[in-house]
Amino acid sequence: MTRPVRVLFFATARTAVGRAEVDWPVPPGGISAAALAGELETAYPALARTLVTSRLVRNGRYVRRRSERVRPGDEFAIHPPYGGG
Amino acid sequence: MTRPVRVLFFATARTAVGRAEVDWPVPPGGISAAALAGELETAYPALARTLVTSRLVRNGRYVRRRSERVRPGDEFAIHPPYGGG
Amino acid sequence: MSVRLTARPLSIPQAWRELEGPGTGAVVVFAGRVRADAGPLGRVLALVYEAHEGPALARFRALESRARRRFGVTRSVIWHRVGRLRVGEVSVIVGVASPHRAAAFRAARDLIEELKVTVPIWKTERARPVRRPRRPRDRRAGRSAG
Amino acid sequence: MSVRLTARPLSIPQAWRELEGPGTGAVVVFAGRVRADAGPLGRVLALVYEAHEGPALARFRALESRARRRFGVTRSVIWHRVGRLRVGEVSVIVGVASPHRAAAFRAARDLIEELKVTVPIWKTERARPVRRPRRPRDRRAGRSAG
Repeated sequence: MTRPVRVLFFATARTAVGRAEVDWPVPPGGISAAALAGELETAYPALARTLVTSRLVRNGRYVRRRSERVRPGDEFAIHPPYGGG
Repeated sequence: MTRPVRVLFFATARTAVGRAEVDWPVPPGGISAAALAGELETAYPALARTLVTSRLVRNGRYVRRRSERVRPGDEFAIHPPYGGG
Repeated sequence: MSVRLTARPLSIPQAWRELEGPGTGAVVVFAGRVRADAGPLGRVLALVYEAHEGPALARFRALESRARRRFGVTRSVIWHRVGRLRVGEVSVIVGVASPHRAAAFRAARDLIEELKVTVPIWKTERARPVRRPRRPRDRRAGRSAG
Repeated sequence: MSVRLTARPLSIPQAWRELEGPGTGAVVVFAGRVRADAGPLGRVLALVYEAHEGPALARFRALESRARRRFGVTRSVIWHRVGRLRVGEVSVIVGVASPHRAAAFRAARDLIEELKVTVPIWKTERARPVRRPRRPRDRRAGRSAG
């Protein structure tokens, strides 16, 4: 059995999903960032609006191409616009 | 006997005069600020250079006209350019 | 140089001690506090800050290097609090020390502006609700990050 | 609002406490410290600050009003030390609190710039002398002003 991807939701993404993180199963060879975001949006329709303005982050780095692969054991985060300070 | 004027020297004025303050006798009717500065310059020639760039202060307020009278009991100060901070 | 993301109250005197040292003629410290503003949900009673810890600390360190490189800052502090903060509490401290004051002011201002738009930290209002009740899932917010 | 001219060490934590209060979302504090610069007399070991106390405090209060009027500052601190200060010691603290950070930064910067050119305070270097001996009359410098 492959390890899942640990998905983190922050701020409006967390509110939309109703939780801060979830373990998401992916195929052994991984899945594109775009496809993973699509699966999450299907599972949590309220996430759609937030995804439009969010950046996707894989293992602490911004996803630059939507084809970038997310592999088992990776951390995948949804970053709505920042608001610290 | 009339009270003197208390004259205060700061920074380069203090260095030129060699002391921080002095009681300066003035006539009962007072003396113009310009005349008082002249007397001080005569008494302390090293003060001349500092006086050029200094402001004169009577009782905590800048002397605006050189004819302004300084009276017995007044405080008269020589303010070289400021350098706080 | 000090970066910090913590659920514990931020101490100004402690931040100041980090900025002491030779060659630091000018010190500028900015602190942000939770204001009792009227928000969309009512009057703000508290803010909950959350951060993506690893990337946030990495950004703090990048901002620190930027301050050194661009403004000649000799020491800096970038501290942010996470979790639930009541009105009046300090959410962020940025501070810099440098030989001259012009650079210190510019560096401190630059740090806080960059922090606000480039560091993965978010705040959510906890207001005196106008009508609707607090949702139970909101309790999950404000994960502490160290 | 707090103005102070003192021969005693300036306390940053104490200055900070003066700036606490409602409606103060942003706090900016500037502190100036004596640097070990090379001056005309040699390497600076200390600075002696002197002030014309009454007029200096009156100017501090005028600067305080200006900060309130021009920048909407809700609280401020203008503290300056007098007497002999060694390298590393804090000579001045200006601090402001205001609802928003842009105004707080501008106000703090304005305060220190105005202070330097409009307040009757002077500093004299005490350096490791290159050749000439210290003059005895220099001991009179640095009258404390409260």
